Amino acid sequence: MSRTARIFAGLFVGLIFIAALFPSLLAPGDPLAVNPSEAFQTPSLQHPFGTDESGRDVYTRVVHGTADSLTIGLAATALGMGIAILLGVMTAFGPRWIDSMILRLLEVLYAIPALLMALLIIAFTGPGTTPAIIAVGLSTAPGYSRLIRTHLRTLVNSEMFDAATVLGHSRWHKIRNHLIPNTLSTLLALITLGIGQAVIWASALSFLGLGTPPPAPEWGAMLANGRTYLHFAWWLTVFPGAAIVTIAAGATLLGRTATRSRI
Amino acid sequence: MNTPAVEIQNLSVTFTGPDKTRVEAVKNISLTLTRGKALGIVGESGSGKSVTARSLLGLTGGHVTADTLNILGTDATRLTEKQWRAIRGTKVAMILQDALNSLDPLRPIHREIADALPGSRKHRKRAAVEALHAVEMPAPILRADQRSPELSGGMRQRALIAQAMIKNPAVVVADEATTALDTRLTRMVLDQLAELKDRGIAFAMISHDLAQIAQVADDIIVMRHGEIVESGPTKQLLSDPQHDYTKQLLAAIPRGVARFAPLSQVATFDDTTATFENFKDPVDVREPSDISAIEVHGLSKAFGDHAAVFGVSLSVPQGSTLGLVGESGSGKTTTARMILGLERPDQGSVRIFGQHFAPAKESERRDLRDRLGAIYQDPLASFDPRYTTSQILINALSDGTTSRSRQYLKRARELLDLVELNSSLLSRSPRELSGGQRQRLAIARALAPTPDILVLDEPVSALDVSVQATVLDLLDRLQLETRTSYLFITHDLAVVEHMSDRIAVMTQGELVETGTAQQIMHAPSHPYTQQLIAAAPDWNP
Amino acid sequence: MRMASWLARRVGAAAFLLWVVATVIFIAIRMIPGDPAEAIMGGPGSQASAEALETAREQYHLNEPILVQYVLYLGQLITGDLGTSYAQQRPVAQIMAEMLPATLQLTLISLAIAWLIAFLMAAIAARSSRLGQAMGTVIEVVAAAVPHFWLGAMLIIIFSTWLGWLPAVDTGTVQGIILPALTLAIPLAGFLAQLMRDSLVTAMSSPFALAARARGASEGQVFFRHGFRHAALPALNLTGWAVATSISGAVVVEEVFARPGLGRSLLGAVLSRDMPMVTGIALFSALIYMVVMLLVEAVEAIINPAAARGHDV
Amino acid sequence: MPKLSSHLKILATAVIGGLALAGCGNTDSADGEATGEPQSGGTLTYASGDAEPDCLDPHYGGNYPQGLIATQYLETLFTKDEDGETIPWLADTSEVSDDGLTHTISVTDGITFHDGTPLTSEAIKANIEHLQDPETASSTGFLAVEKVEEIEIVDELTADLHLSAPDNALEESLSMHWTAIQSPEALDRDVQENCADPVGTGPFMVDSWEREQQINLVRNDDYVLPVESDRENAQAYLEGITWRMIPEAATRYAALQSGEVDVIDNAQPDTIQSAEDANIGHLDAPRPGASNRLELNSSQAPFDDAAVREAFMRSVDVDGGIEALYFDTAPRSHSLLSSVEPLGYSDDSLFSQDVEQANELLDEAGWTERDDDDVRMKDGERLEIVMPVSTNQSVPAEQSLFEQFQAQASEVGFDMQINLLDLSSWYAELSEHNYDLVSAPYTKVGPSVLRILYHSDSIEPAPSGYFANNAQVDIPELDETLVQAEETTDEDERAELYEQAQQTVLEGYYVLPLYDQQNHFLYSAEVQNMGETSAIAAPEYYNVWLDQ
Repeated sequence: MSRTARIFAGLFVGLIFIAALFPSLLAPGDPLAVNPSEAFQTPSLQHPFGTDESGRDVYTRVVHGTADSLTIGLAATALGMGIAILLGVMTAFGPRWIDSMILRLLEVLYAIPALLMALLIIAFTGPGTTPAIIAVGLSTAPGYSRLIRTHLRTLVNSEMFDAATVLGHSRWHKIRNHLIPNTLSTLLALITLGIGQAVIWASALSFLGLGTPPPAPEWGAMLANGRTYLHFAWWLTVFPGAAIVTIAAGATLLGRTATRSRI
Repeated sequence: MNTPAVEIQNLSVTFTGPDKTRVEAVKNISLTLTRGKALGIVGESGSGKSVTARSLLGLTGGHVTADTLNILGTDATRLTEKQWRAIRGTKVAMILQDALNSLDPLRPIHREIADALPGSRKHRKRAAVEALHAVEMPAPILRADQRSPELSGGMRQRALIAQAMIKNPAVVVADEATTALDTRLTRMVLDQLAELKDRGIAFAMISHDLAQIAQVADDIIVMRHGEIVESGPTKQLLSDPQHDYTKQLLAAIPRGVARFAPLSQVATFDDTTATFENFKDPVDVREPSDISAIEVHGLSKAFGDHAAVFGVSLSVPQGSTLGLVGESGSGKTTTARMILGLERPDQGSVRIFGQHFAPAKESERRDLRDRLGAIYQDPLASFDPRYTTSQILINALSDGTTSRSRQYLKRARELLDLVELNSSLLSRSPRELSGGQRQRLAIARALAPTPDILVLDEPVSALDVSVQATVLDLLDRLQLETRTSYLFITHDLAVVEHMSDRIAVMTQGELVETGTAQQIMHAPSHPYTQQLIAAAPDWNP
Repeated sequence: MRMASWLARRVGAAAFLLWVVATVIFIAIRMIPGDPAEAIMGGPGSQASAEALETAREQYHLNEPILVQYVLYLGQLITGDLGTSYAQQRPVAQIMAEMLPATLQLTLISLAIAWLIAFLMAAIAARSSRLGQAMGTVIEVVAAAVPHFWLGAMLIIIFSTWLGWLPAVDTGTVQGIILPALTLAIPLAGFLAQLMRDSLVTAMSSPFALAARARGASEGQVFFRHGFRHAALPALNLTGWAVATSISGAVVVEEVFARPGLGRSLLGAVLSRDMPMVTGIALFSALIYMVVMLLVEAVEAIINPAAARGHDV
Repeated sequence: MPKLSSHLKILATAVIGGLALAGCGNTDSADGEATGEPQSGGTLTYASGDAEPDCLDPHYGGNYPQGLIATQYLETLFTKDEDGETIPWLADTSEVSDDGLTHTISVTDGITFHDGTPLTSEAIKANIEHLQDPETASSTGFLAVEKVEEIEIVDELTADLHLSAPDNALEESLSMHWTAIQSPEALDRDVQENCADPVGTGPFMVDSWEREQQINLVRNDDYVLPVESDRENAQAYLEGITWRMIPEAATRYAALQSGEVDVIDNAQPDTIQSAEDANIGHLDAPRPGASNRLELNSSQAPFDDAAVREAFMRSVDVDGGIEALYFDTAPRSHSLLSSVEPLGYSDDSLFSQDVEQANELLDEAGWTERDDDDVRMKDGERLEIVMPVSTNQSVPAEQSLFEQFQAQASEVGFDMQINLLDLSSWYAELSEHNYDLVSAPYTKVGPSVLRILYHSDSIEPAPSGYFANNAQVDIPELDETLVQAEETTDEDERAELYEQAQQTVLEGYYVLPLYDQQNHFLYSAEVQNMGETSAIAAPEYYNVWLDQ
């Protein structure tokens, strides 16, 4: 990873985190303040991203939406990861039959399209942010599980592990000294990669009207809302969409570089 | 015939690194290849021998300058890529070292061999089969349709030769064509290469192994750091080497060198910070012991329906070395893993100093583990990539409880001393160390719990000759000083002869013969052993 | 005969898989709140009378104990009967038969496009400078990060509203499928390209590539004889996943472009608690997934029989 | 005294000149009017934003989308003229007995259904019985003919409808397509068959139904116009209509722009506005019956207190929101009834925004404390109001309007929660009374809709749990008034009573009227003569032709 790339990545992350933690630094306004008389303003100096149908400042909403969208992404990924790690560890260390059983299970989960699973989950949780998180989390878990499983297996069968065994190190020491630390970096990369996808999935659910309800400035919801005025007020669709793409792409790039630099 | 096929004057090849640094891989070397003669280019890693070889095909990938670069009459100093392609394969061909990826694993070998030929696919395939036949490929028609992963190492190497010869070129360059091959295969390939000369081909053989080059080459040039240090007719160069480096290389070859006789007299060329004063002319002070450090009985292991090891019994007397030789797939590594308790045997048992070791629960034998250490072919893979030298050692010294605590630092330094490594390396990551240094570090770690036994699985096969020499000497010294017992596993007869008191020979999972080094090397009784010994290069410095 | 046993094992696994999926769906759907009978009568909005609800329950065995229902349900499935859609009161199989072609057409075409784009991207990026490489990465990653519905909307705006080149909705013509297919293909292409390029670069710098050059092959020949296959393999492995994703994507794309298809039916079915439909589609997409996986294995066996025979490459 | 609605055909024929046939919406684009001679031929493609109907027979269930399409192939006994007057259509004459308990209807002679069955009094009997048969699972039509106890065939063309109580809204009820007349033969088929291919007398007939894709209607070449007109041949100009479902509003409009479809419904306000420049025609046909309004659940805190209800209404800026979101496509309503209902009564004094007053009202009502989020409290209770919104029934603009209310109401200390739900969960929420505030459109021709919406009986849920009186207005006097209004035979008294009723409801702050039930159609320049609509304000294509 070249120095310039590092710098860009750093700036990117920094910006995202400021937007997520202290949005008011970047956009002092109130993302929920409506003002019908100001509705549908085209982008201008005053409203860099224009205003929406209720006269809310789109820029402010996009910035303040970072937290929501990111939280959903993080939470969903965390959930997916949690399950994945659990399954992964069980397959890697558990007896053969558990391994094969879980593999089957994963295959099943794999065979059900992610969105179908999400829809099913939402069908009995009802729409909303938390259901969206759960849905996305669960539907991304199988993918992670496979990766983690293979990763752990390679580690457990590595010469590094053998060497420790020969030196008479206890199972726990091997896990603590080698397995966990060497897995963390992989997980980190996976998570960054995952967040991007999670954000997209969540926004897709919002698009179908099953995610975070308005007026919360969640990007997907904003998009779903703005697409009605596609022909009339393009800025309502373009900017939140761009935000999603940026964060998803950014996260992926970070993840990739992380994986690269680790190997 | 006497006009040189290839003539090179003051060839230099330079590479430009990503950060604009220019590296001169080859510095004004000159050489000539003559029809019907073989030139051997010997050198260790980084000597620039491969780059030199590739400059004959315009495939260096670097910037090439030469006063003369004459290939079969054409001046190759300024050829276009297109013109080079006309030369490659047709006039000059290259035989690559056998690696899984030297042949595209996704294509049948007949296409890998013949896709450069004109004509219909049918015609090309026939040509490929013929070529395979010419290199004595068993069942060439069948093999032609298979892909490299389905072939044995020997078959692949044959295919690679066939590939080079398919357009019967006038010049052939063999780059490490015999490296990583088992003894008998090496012999076979060397014979085939030797034939090339008889077919009037101008032949260049690149290798790090002087012994093998000596089998084929009429003239030899010795390269180091991109320069030719010495060159001359094979006999002369071997019998009366001028340059110290050449001497060192020759001395480093363990073949026929007496047990414990040092292989590395001259330290100046070694890449380690070794000091050899304490190991000038050692004496074997060991008195034979009747305690057996390792006692293996009827060990068997099968993977699926394939029996990897079958009924192996052996014992290693305390303080002595048992050499375990065999070709790849003979089951020696599996045996080692079972002895180390990394693989659970299907049958049989392992005893360490009379105590039951395997098969057993890990918890039951943990205390025995302190008496047992292991060294692998690729030390790097056995280190945690995140650890520095000191962390590796501390982790080992503390039984894995810590990798930081300073209380072990003193001991860590002592270990480095023991393996002749400078303690300035403590803060380094193993990745920054040279091959030799890594192997020493691996040994140091293995010695941390002061074991009485070391199981060494191909500990030197990845190393350059001179480095191998220093490591072997180190091992010898340690044995004399600590009376550690070795189980020394290798495919290299020369090494095993030099290192072992007794030798056990394995093939196809079975142990066919055991005896003193003398017996095995000079009076083998089992036919397989006889073949093996016969195949070894019959050459002494 | 090894072939036969291989097939047998596969079919067995497939059957098992279908069974589990069916069960999972069955449980999931029974956990959904709301009276199925109402769903049958078209949701509470239909103000169906008590008698009507009762008859519905009778008709769909909703009064039986859950286990009986489960057995009946499995029995039906085994006989290939997917039941009757609550919403449309027609055999699910029939509805899906009507919907399938559209979705299949969409997914297959977009898969093809995705492959094409991905390969071109990979090829160009792999042969270009370090900067080009970096650019390539960014393009791929961005492509992979574009949400379907947004991309779809943008494409409509640009090609339909502004330029007026392509229809915004399915017109049954060839032009009608271009935008939907692209919408589905571009993000997928992003993913595939990333994989392809990585293995393409490794392939082009591996010894066998050197060997090929050494026997006089031109860069182009090396690229097509060696690079291509190696680039294809990992992407091929992902095809099963890709198809599954495409089906998910189809839900959105068919919604945006007003295309009939399984995706749209699925969304509707889930929202209207149309259990037989949901089950049918779920099972079906699982089936598709497995069929695709079989095909992939077959193709891999052609490109790379060694791997198929269990050697490692 | 004049008997209510004992029409003679002449009444109707008078208005059958040129296009003005039924009540027609206002077309604010020149393209609506015919330019040049009508041409026969061509198939019109219609794109609907509604969910695809489960059943093409509007008797089954009975929602607006069904009415929209049924208008093309089914006809009703009665309809409305452009002044909102009820006139016979398939019916020829219609008499009401003095006690108002018997309604005698005769059908026009010489009309046949698409399946060749002639139209007779049997059809009246068959259809009303079909509506009342639980198997049919009818809701809207079912309620409309509630009072019909028995149908007695008098002669081939005449039937007597015996009512349980006088119902002066019966003709209006029978002018809705949810009670449209279908071939008795066809009705004998099982429900699903009839759903797929209902058989009527209309100018078009159902040809095929490609589910989730399109419904193909073809011209009925044997069509007979039940009333006289100056049309030389009675057939429709169009060869057929392709009825497509395009739920995505933006896509739908794009399709219209790029000429893939000729007419779209559920047009978004912004597109309506830009349509004018794009040379696209606009038909605004507000739905009859109730206006689009917020109903405040008076059965539970906090809206059981009239003051709090008023406070809420005063706190929100309806006019501003409508202006911003609807681009003057939707005039503000201050009435319970649609602007097309002659008997509608409105009072704009009640609903002007006044934040100050809102705050005062709440203070007086005892909601004085505030919590950390600045939400008002009263003895520990937060001032929370929940609003379930059906995403199927509220267009985005409307949802945005509610969001604005949410923000504005919070200014005076309401904590208003909007729950976006799919239709069935929405119904579920209502039936479980999990709402303080709701917008539930209800379309029925005539002011009698008021009884359905505000009579205390309508608090009693139907078997499915649905009930129409969402405001849960429970005033005995009001009930009385509404019943009387429906039973009186005197036109003026009827108007009188309905005005009373509306006043009571409005002044009780049970309901916040917003605008008419929006029903906007956009059509391309090729479409000529667009504008006629049925009694339920569904566009008719009988006189429409394509200028190719």
